[in-house]
Amino acid sequence: MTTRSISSSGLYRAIQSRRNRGLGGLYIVVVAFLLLYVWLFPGIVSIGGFSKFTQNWFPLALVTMAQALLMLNGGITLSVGPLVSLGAVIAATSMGGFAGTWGGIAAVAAIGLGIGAITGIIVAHLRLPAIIVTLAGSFIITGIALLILPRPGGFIPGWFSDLLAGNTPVAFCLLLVAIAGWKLFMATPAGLGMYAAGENPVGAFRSGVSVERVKVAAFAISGLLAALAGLFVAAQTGSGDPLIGNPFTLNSIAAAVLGGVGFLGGKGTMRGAICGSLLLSVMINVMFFLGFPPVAQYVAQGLIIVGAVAIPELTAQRRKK
Amino acid sequence: MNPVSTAVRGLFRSPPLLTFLLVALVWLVASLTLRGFGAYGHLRYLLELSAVIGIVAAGQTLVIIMGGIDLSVGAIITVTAILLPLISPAADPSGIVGIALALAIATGIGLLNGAGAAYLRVPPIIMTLAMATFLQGLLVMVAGGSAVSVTNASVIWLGQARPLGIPAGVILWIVVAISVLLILHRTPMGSRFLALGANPVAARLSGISITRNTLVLYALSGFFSGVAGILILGMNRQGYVGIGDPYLLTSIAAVVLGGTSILGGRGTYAGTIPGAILLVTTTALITIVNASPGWRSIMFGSLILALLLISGREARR
Amino acid sequence: MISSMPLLEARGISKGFFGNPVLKGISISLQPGRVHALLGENGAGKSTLINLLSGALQPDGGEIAVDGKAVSRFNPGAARAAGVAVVQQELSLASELSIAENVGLGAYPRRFGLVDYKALAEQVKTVCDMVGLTEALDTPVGDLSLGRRQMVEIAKALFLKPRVLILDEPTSSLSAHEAGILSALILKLRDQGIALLYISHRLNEVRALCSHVTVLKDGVVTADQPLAGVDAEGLVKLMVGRDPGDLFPTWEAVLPGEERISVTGLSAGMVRDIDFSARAGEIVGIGGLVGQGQEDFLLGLYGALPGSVKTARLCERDGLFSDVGAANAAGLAYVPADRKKEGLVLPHSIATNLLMPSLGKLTKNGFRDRGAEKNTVLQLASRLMIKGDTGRPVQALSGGNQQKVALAKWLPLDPSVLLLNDPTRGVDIETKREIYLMLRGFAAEGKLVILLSSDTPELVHLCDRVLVFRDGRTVAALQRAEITEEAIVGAAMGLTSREAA
Amino acid sequence: AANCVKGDRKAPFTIGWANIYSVPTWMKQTEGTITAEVEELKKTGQVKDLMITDAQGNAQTQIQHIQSMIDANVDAIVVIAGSSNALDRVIADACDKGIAIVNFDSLVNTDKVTAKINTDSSQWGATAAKWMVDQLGGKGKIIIMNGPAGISVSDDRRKGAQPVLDANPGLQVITETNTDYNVAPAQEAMTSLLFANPEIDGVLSLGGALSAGSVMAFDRQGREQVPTTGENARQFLELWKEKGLKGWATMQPNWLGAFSVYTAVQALEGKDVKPKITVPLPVIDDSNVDSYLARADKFPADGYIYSDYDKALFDKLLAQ
Ligand SMILES: Nc1ncnc2c1ncn2[C@@H]1O[C@H](COP(=O)(O)OP(=O)(O)OP(=O)(O)O)[C@@H](O)[C@H]1O
Ligand SMILES: Nc1ncnc2c1ncn2[C@@H]1O[C@H](COP(=O)(O)OP(=O)(O)OP(=O)(O)O)[C@@H](O)[C@H]1O
Ligand SMILES: [Mg+2]
Ligand SMILES: [Mg+2]
Repeated sequence: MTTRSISSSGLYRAIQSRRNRGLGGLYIVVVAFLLLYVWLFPGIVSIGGFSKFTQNWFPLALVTMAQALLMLNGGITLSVGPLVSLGAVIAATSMGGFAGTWGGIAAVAAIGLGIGAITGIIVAHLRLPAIIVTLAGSFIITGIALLILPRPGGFIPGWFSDLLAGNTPVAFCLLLVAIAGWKLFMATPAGLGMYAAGENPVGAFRSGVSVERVKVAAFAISGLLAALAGLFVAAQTGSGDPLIGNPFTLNSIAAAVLGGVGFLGGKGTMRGAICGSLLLSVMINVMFFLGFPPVAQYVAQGLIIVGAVAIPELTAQRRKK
Repeated sequence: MNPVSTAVRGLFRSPPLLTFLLVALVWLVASLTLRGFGAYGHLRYLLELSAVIGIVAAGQTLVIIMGGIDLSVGAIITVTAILLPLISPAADPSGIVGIALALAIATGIGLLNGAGAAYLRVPPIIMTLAMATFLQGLLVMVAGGSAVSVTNASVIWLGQARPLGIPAGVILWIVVAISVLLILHRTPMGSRFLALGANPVAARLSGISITRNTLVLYALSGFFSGVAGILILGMNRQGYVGIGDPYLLTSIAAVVLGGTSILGGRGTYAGTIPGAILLVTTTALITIVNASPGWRSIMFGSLILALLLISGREARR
Repeated sequence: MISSMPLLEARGISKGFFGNPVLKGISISLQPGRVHALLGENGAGKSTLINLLSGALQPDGGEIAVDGKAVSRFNPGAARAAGVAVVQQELSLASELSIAENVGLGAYPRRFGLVDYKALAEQVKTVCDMVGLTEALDTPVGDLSLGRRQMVEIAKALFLKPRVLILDEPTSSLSAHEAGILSALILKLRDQGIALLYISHRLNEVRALCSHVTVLKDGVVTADQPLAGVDAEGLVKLMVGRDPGDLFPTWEAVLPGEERISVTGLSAGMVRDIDFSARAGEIVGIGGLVGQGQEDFLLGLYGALPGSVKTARLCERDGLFSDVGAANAAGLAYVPADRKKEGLVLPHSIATNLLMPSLGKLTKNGFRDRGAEKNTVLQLASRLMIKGDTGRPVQALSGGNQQKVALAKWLPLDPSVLLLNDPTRGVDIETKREIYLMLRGFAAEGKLVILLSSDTPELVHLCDRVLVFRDGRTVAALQRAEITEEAIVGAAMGLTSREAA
Repeated sequence: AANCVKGDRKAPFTIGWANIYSVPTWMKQTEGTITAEVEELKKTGQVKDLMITDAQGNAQTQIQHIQSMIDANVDAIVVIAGSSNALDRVIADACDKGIAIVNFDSLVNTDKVTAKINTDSSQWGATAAKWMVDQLGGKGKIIIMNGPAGISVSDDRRKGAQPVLDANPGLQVITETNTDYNVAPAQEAMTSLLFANPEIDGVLSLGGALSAGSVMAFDRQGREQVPTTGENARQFLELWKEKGLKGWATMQPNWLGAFSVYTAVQALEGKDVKPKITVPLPVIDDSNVDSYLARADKFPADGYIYSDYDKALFDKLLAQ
């Protein structure tokens, strides 16, 4: 029988390090790809190279967080992509006009939070399946984006674009901030309650967690993250585009599942999901530098994704035997 | 409690029936208010379109019931529609051989999905997504990614013929529907799918093989996607890259609108059938309305949400 | 006894599900410093009453009163505020969270709005020590055995420093040792002036701990009286309304038949290098502290856990089974301990669950044979006294009745080897008797029964021999005459050690 | 010298082809002209390597690809933009690095490119609408079929048609649709519209496979064909002949790809290249549709029958 070896002050750290369990395989795969990338393109270790690389990864990382958050709470969203578009469109139409840069940021954040919360209320209080509510939501949000900006355009102040997506690793720092925010959230009673409610809603309810409120909060935060990803995309591209976010929906789900987040709620970790998104992103660059033609890109992408899940799984099984 | 009110209550607690009623209601209101909507020809056409979604969603329903999901249905449809003209041997005037070959390929792809999920333990969503990407690559390679017009007699018949005034595609759908309903509710296999979807651990400890049933299921999903691919090919006379894309999300939406739980273990194809018709009808309605694309998109989303409010309540805790 | 002000009361409370009344005007009052027993057959409504007393369900009629004052909306929050804590029969834990995070859920100590992990660790450590949980506090609950999870559940209730503590069958998955710790704890809490409500189907526990009893039958209270002077038989009589017979059947040892199972060097999961053989007509008991590899041993034999052997002969087949289907085909059946997670498909109907293993057999032309299925279900339901409509989802059944379904579903396959993992967990006394009779009947028919049990008297009174596990190995093999509670517990604790046979 | 091109870039050059999506047939054919052109230029020793990327329809991925091309220091980037604005900044970055950028078909907003090559989308819409006015004598009910909403090209074509429609109020637009540039969705949408509208005098289809879908819808519902505009999609041209309808089409030539590569190399070699090159839109009508169909066999069934091209044509376009 194990004895209690953890001193009480180390509890948080001990819990955190346990949570890396099962992610070893994914970590190895991701690090291997990063090393391969550095070897293929040494310029990545410069400030500029690193900045550009992380800028391209950043929005995917954010939407993956938005998605994983909901999946951990036992939900899913098909409207992250359109929310990214809407965030970009609002940024591009408001910053140049009435609101100014800061007003634009506030508008994007407010809309993201608001739409997320409304979705959450519909899902939690009307007890409708999240997947189909967010599917319907994706059409509505796309429609709104198209009404605001029927074709790509709008304006983002140059200095703002340079600040977020220039030759400095600001995006990476923002990602660190987002991750720190997540860590903080997960150290609050609400964060842990969200996790518990994801896996065992009845148990969490009986333990005094207000399951509905937690779900609405999860949707709201998720909406905020997606809209902020849109804000960044607008800065990165210097404009808004009512369709630009669409591919993010499936990619965010793929990244989260790749990172070990399960569909049934309460299973998986945010760090895994972020690693999954990093793998999806670095894979594109590595394949480019390896000179893969499009056919090989498609085939290799399929194989890498399957392999990244299957190989750790198979080796773990072999070890067990 | 009197028997009539019990019956009415039972009816409202059955999602498939409720969805059917919704479809009937939407059709009635639309045909009274919109010119041309209720014409027999139009309804027949809507059914024909629904048949394609319904057949794709047949496999999707089974997979979702078992707790999985198949994101490769669109790609399998495209592959079937593009490969079929290429592999139909000229020596066979009936075209049956070509169809059989195409279905074998589609089933094989599904089987690969199942093998990945069962043996490599790759989550189905990842496995089928990767398979879709993989198939895209294959399409870029095969025939330069472009289609050949179909000359296969059976396929053309399937897409164009109307025995007794009913489109052949709809008849095919009826056959598929009956088979799937039988599989799901009248064979041991169907009960096993449901059990695996609701609690794989308990099912396995009761002697139900996860591996074998996963293989069978994804193979079935591949097969039905192949059937749908052939039907679309017949209706369009020509396949092209991307022809299957619209059917991925719609097949999932039809399943969920029909009351099947996305988490598995609960649901029936009887709900998916009206779910498919409902989706097609909604799309057709929105097409007729004269509004900007933004408003149309908003209307479509709101309509789905509204229909969901009527039919899709989840049980209270 | 001087009755003081009750801390928590139910006054004429009623509750039904979908129009079927379960509780009809029940009153119960919990006094400080008293352990109050709540008894009743499976499905009598005990858990439902507790859900009402803890705010998890809202009553259809009647009221809940705290300190003599009726509370209008009594939800889990209100219950907690009133100092009511519950150890649920159905575990309420999140398996990915650690022990500490589960214990504190809903009542975390905070610092700057964040969970204060330091304080949490200290407070959790205190309650874990009280219940004898020695695992590291950062262990994910999913890694623990059912029994240990039950202890976490108890720690979670204690964490709230309750004034009223309600325990719903807390010992049903505990070993004798763990149950002993819990008993001592309960008495200590009682002496501190806490009001306790205790539900159990183990009547000797009830008699040892409780001083007052309320009995539920058919939705009404049939007895509400002090326990003093009532013996075990009297208790049973209160519950079932007639004189009980003996709990355990008497039986004659028959000559064991041919060898059904014979393995050497079996390793699987945490089981190491076990030699074991058993014959038709035997009931072989498996005992020991919880989590010593007993379950892995059964799973290894069943082909559900990959393992290795030197030699194996199972039901006339060589080698271990590669999968469960093959084991079933050869005549093995397994009843898991965690019926919710491993035994049943909760949202599906009772009938579907009963038919699950035998689906392939009850067919006509490849289709399911509705008539045969219906007959089978009817037979099983009547044989195990599963009452009511078999079309209901099995999750609507009370815990004990769920257990019956998990066992009954195997009978149509007529297995020749039954691997049973705590088959009477949470089963009421009448049904227990029924199951015991059935098990001896199986042995008499020439079946082999391997019975893993945390209820030591079962091992003593039912088994032809008993193996005791410790740390993945067998540390004792007791023959019929040697089987006593002391011998089993002693071997389990490592006090005596005998070579395994 | 040409825009962007800087530094001592010497032949043979490395060219990056940043495709937005390689799977649609128009793209496949276009890529065919690019690789063919590169083979030619390899023979003359002007080009060393062609790097192809496929962003799978994701503008965000395309940004990443172009960034990688900058990192790999290619000499030229040929690009079809996945979004008319999204690539502006990364393309400006590439331009600042002295890489020759040639953008064709779907254009970016920024002017920091070596050359933008395209037909005039606005003129596309205007000419089609004029033809429709002529066909119907300025009076009648028409349906407009657009490409997907939110895409610049489909918006530009539609906007181009508007002044003509305004000038001819006799032409009544009953309704409009937006679908992907594919046969099946276009056919579906048109079929629903046919039931809702017993009177339709013309279909102003603004591109791709939309026209073929429309004609097939009329045919399957047994409605008489009406004047229909479109593009050089083989399927549409064949249906036009087969059903004997009144048709008009123009062409977005696939060889814009080959021409872009050619232009990039010219710029790298120090030639002056105009920043905006407009390729004239041809008109396909009853007088010359047969000459297109005569070559149909050389093109995929769901492909586009583009006109012949050669170096002389390219030089002429560059010199205009
Ligand atoms: N898709 C899966 N996901 C997770 N675990 C799985 C999956 N499939 C099988 N397993 C695990 O693999 C082991 C064997 O599974 P299972 O019993 O289904 O295989 P099987 O019955 O041997 O299959 P077959 O009869 O086709 O050989 C078990 O540990 C089970 O938990
Ligand atoms: N959620 C529910 N839906 C429908 N019926 C229910 C539900 N919960 C309990 N019941 C029914 O209420 C009755 C009482 O169940 P309860 O769980 O309270 O019994 P119990 O006395 O705790 O039994 P056990 O000793 O087996 O735990 C049973 O008949 C059960 O089927
Ligand atoms: Mg109970
Ligand atoms: Mg096997």
